[in-house]
Amino acid sequence: MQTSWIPFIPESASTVSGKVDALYFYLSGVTVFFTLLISGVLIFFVIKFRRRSPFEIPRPIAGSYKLETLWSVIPFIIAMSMFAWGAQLYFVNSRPPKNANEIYVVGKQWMWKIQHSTGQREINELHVPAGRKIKLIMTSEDTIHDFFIPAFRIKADVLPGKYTMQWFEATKPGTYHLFCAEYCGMNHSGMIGSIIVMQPTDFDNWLSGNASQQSPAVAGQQLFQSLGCVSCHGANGEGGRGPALVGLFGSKVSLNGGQTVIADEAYIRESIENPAAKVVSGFNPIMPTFQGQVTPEQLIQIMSFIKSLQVSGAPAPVTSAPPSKADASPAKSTASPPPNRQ
Amino acid sequence: MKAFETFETPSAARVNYINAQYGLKSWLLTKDHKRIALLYLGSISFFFMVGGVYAMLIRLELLTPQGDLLSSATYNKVFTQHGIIMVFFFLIPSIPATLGNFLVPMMIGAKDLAFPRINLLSWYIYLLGGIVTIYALLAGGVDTGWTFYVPYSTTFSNSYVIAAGLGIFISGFSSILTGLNFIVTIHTMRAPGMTWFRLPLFIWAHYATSLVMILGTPVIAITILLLAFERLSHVGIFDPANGGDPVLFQHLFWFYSHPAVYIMVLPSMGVVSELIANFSRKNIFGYRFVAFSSLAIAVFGFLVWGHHLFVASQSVYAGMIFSFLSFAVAIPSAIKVFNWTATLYKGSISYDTPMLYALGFIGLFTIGGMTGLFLASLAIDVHVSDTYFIVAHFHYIMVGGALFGYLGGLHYWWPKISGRMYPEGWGRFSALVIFVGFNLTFLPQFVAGYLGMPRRYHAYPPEFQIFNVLSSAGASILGFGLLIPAIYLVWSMRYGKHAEANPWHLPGLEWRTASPPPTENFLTTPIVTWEAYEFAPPEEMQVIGRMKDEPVSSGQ
Amino acid sequence: MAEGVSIEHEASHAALQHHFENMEQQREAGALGMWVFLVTELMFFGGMFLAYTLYRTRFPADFASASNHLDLTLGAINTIVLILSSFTMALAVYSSQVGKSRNQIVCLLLTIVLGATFLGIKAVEYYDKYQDQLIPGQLIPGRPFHPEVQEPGTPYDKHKLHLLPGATVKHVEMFYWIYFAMTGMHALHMIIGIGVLSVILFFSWRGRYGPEYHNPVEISGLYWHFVDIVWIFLFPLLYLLGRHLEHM
Amino acid sequence: MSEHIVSLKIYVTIFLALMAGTALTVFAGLQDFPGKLNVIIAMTIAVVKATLVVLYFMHVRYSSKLIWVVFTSALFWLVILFAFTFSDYLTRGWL
Ligand code: HEA
Ligand code: HEA
Ligand code: HEC
Ligand code: CUA
Ligand SMILES: [Cu+2]
Repeated sequence: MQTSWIPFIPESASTVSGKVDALYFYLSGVTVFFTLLISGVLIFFVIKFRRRSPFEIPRPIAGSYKLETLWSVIPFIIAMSMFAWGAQLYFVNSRPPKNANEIYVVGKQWMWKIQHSTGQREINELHVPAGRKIKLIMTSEDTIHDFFIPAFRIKADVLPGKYTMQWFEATKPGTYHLFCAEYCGMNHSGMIGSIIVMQPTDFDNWLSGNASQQSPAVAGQQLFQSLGCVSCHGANGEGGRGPALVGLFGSKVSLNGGQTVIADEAYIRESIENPAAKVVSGFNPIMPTFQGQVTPEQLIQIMSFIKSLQVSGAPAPVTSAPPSKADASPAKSTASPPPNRQ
Repeated sequence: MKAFETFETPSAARVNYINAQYGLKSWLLTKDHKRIALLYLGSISFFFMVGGVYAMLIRLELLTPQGDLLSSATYNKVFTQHGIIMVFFFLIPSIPATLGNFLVPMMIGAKDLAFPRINLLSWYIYLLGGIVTIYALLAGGVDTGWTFYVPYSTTFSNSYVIAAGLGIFISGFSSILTGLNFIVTIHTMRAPGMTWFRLPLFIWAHYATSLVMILGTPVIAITILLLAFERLSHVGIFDPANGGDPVLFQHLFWFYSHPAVYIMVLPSMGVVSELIANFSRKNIFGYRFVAFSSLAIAVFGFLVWGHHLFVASQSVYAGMIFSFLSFAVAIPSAIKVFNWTATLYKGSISYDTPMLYALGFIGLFTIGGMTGLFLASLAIDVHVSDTYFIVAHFHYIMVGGALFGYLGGLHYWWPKISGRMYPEGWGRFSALVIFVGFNLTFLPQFVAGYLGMPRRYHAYPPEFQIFNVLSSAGASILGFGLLIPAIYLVWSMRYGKHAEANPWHLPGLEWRTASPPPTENFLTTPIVTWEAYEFAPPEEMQVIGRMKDEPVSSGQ
Repeated sequence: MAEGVSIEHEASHAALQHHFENMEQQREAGALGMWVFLVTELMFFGGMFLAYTLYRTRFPADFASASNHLDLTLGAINTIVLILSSFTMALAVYSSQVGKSRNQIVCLLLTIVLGATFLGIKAVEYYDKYQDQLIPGQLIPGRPFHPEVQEPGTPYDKHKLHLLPGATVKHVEMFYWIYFAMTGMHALHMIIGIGVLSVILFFSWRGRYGPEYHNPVEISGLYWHFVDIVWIFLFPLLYLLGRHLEHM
Repeated sequence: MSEHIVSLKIYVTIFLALMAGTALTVFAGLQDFPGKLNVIIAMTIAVVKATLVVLYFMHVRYSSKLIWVVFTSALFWLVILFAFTFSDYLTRGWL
């Protein structure tokens, strides 16, 4: 991974990396300034007022309110500027854009299992097109991990039992480090990989060259059958003893007891693992818990199936490929996922 | 030099707290706060060496990108045990239990701490905690990181998590008892005339530290118990499989562990306030601001723990609140740094070893502290969290800050503790070696950190090797530098020049009794009539002013 | 801080320790010391109350069902026992202040007996949970957490878990985990308290405490009252959590 | 501190108040009040009982100002622990 032209700064390969570096330079500047100022004054005083004779006693100086206010107000203002800039950048970065491509990431002790919504599966490698907003939906099968891409200046913990989100838009094609940045045991330092950013056209060839077995939405539909969800939600989620799931994702759901929640990934996961926690109004909690019977990956597949249930009835697999691309038909046998690069 | 009227008659100097009694029992069952301080000094130095050996192992391992010296499992145990021993068994007790125990009663004119028996009990509890932790290390070690994050520590680690946790749990009570003893002593046992604003700033700093010890330590005690309970019962409140939340553990852990870092640095700030004022023979600039800034750090220190959870799926809004408060908590530290610097203005500054450590502290604490501001700024922390940038930040402020304060204080009060002078030449030389070694060890880690080198990695991509080689080179210089005081301080106990009662000619109450002091510190309860750091009574001040070389009526 | 400089100690009482100037200073130090210790106890229990509050808001139905399975009468009796023991403890301190040493000894004895009664009732409750297989996880090897669930419509059975709508056994287990953590830690503090009071009883019996010197009685009283206060909060939070939902 | 010897009468009245409080909280616990009222009532009674024990049994009412400060600051630190932890949990969904 080559460093950029500024020494000691990592490759800048995402839309936010430049902004984070700018803030880093500002803070470095202030730190160097204060360090030089203080050590400079220190050295000057230590030399100028060195003890000349063992018997001298300098006149005491109690202090001055003016100076005290000066060197608390000014650092406070500087501190607030640092806070505001950092918080603003963070707030913008933490809101995933609406139309981003969704890629699912499952962290498992010492490897990253990645699945594109068009079905491609990768281990410890993530191919993404440059210039496209990518949203990572991440969960873990065991301990806490952390999906860290230094070149994009982003990281987020990956926790068992919940989904965490982060997004990026890569700007420069190339291969960048992927590190696990939350200690997860024996091979924490081996849970690494690479992010391969490609020109959109090359990405499309890669996509078709690696057509998946089946998209998660299709796999999800099969699970919807095998787990018995159909008996209460209908074959295509049109509803029955349980509420209709068509068009559920992203909609407002009113619950018994009056609150309304947005049906996001967390809500759907909770509805499957702990259905009684939030009961849809007008229903009583007869839905059993599927906690422990569904692996995080199967959960992702059910999730994509429910997301694919648009109001237009029949489930249309969501193509995350650029709109120009025809449906990814599973033409060629898939190349075995690239060996886990140590 | 005008001698400060002392409260001891020369003949009394022969019998002091060291030779008052002999035999092992007189040490192991002592109730004298000074002897207990020495017991702590011995045990703390032992643990510092053990922690240091682990540090050397880490640096040796990281010399090469591949993990070839230690297996990854062993390396995980080494950095965990380095962290646990250095934090809980060296730095948290270091100044309060040694210099604090020795000096708090003396500086306020008391005969001993409020509860001498509880003071001895706190040493035995510390020792028991240490023994349990050493057992955990020898039996197989613990590999959860010093942070013990769940679910790794409860379900996935098969190392001695409960034993190590028990060791820390027990040592926590030693910290609580020390804090309790200091608070009660400072409130109820000040000599007549020793009002709050005549107290040396060393006492203010220890008062603030004790507040943090009392209010914070119980929370980590219960957190460790809950973790052990969950690890034993395989079910509990942190395991997501049954509805628990691992982030709750992080909230409970950091509720204590951030204030704990102020337990580590506040006593050193107290030492530096003493050193800067006394070695420039001037009262501290803005005494009340520096005193109250210690309290402000202790109180605000409890409002910022969430800055350790910025990337741990904490809500965005809670992150903003914690980020704002983390910047606010920096202001009292800024006030201290500027007041120390202002104290030097028009002072009469001497370059004795303690002063070198104090000046080193100010410089390195500024760097360490301001890199904390990088981490408090959300957007940057997202990039550098869990990288070597964090390792560099906390070593700069714990080793460059707290350890330098400890070494400075150790040298400054060594004549009072041992009755002997340390060799000044070696003192200054080792201080410089340590300063150079320290910077070479941890400055490159900032760079490796921003470049993205993750922490707790036993193997790393080759492009980070240059920084690790520099850091390991620095560590060997630092390690060598630290050996020198270890040697000459022990040497000085027998062969050092005998120290007078007031070798630095200072107004502090502890310098107005013999070196080493008698068991009851002062033969008669002193009556304090002078302000803090008052080098000459006000009425003489107009005459003296800044004298070039006219000797003052030297009473010595 | 006593004003005035008394170089020698005032007519020093036998119990005045050498490093204190006078009895007033020693008593003040003792009381402040205990209050600072009680601050640490408050923060210690605070951690558990935080976990309780968080998971009660997350799993209301499960916590209510689990709480309703607790024996309310035993809980109420225990609360009364503990308040009674606080009363006798206060009387013990009063007696030592006014010099009635016989009353002091009787009240201390009563306090210890009441404390033991509390622990006895607690043991009965714990055994009851053991029988209903409500000990969380694999704390007791071979007897994991596995309560029988009351089927709707079957006759009410005291030993079966009656699940309110929406409650799952998994989260009932979490309630019991917190229940055993909090009441267990509270019981441990009771045992320590009884130990301390027995020592105080021994010295009272030796006639050591009287109107001029009764700090230890007062200080152990503070500790005992604190342990009672913890139970004053534990009782409603653990036992009265969902009783009103019972007959919904 | 203990200079002020609390009269027996006060001890007995406080004891009776505590017993009444216990009865009241058990009774209130069985009633089905709307919404969160049950919790609020139970906690208020508990706080009142605890305050009585602290003021009279633990003599804080007659103690030095320092004891008051120690006692109230402990409560304040508990509030810090709860408030900031819940500032995370309550705002997790907002984005
Ligand atoms: C002695 C120990 C100590 C001290 C005093 C501090 C002090 C500070 N720390 Fe640090 N910190 C640690 C030890 C310490 N820290 C440790 C051990 C960790 C990692 C734990 C782990 O994960 O293993 C850590 C981690 C840590 C993090 C989490 C990083 C992460 O894991 O993602 C953060 C985030 O905000 C932080 C911030 C701060 C701040 C703002 C201060 C402030 O208090 C500093 C204030 C000081 C100054 C600012 C300098 C003086 C001021 C001036 C010279 C004037 C100019 C100033 C301004 C313009 C404001 N620290
Ligand atoms: C609290 C104080 C403290 C101190 C003093 C130190 C001291 C040192 N630390 Fe460490 N360190 C931590 C606290 C501390 N550390 C913590 C909390 C962690 C995080 C752990 C985790 O991630 O879980 C950490 C982690 C850590 C890492 C990162 C490991 C990783 O993430 O993989 C590294 C790497 O270089 C390191 C290096 C060093 C070095 C070279 C020193 C040197 O300063 C050591 C020098 C000391 C000696 C060499 C001792 C020799 C001295 C003598 C023999 C004389 C003494 C005897 C007498 C005085 C009588 N430390
Ligand atoms: C026994 C009948 C039953 C079965 C089997 C069942 N459900 Fe449900 N489901 C319900 C009921 C009733 C509700 C509404 C009450 C609630 O939210 O708990 C519901 C709610 C939901 C919701 C929330 C819907 C909304 O509008 O908020 C989702 C999502 C869901 N179920 C998915 C599933 C999945 C996936 C499966 C199979 C793995 C499944 N269900 C199996 C009965 C069932
Ligand atoms: Cu996964 Cu570290
Ligand atoms: Cu912190």
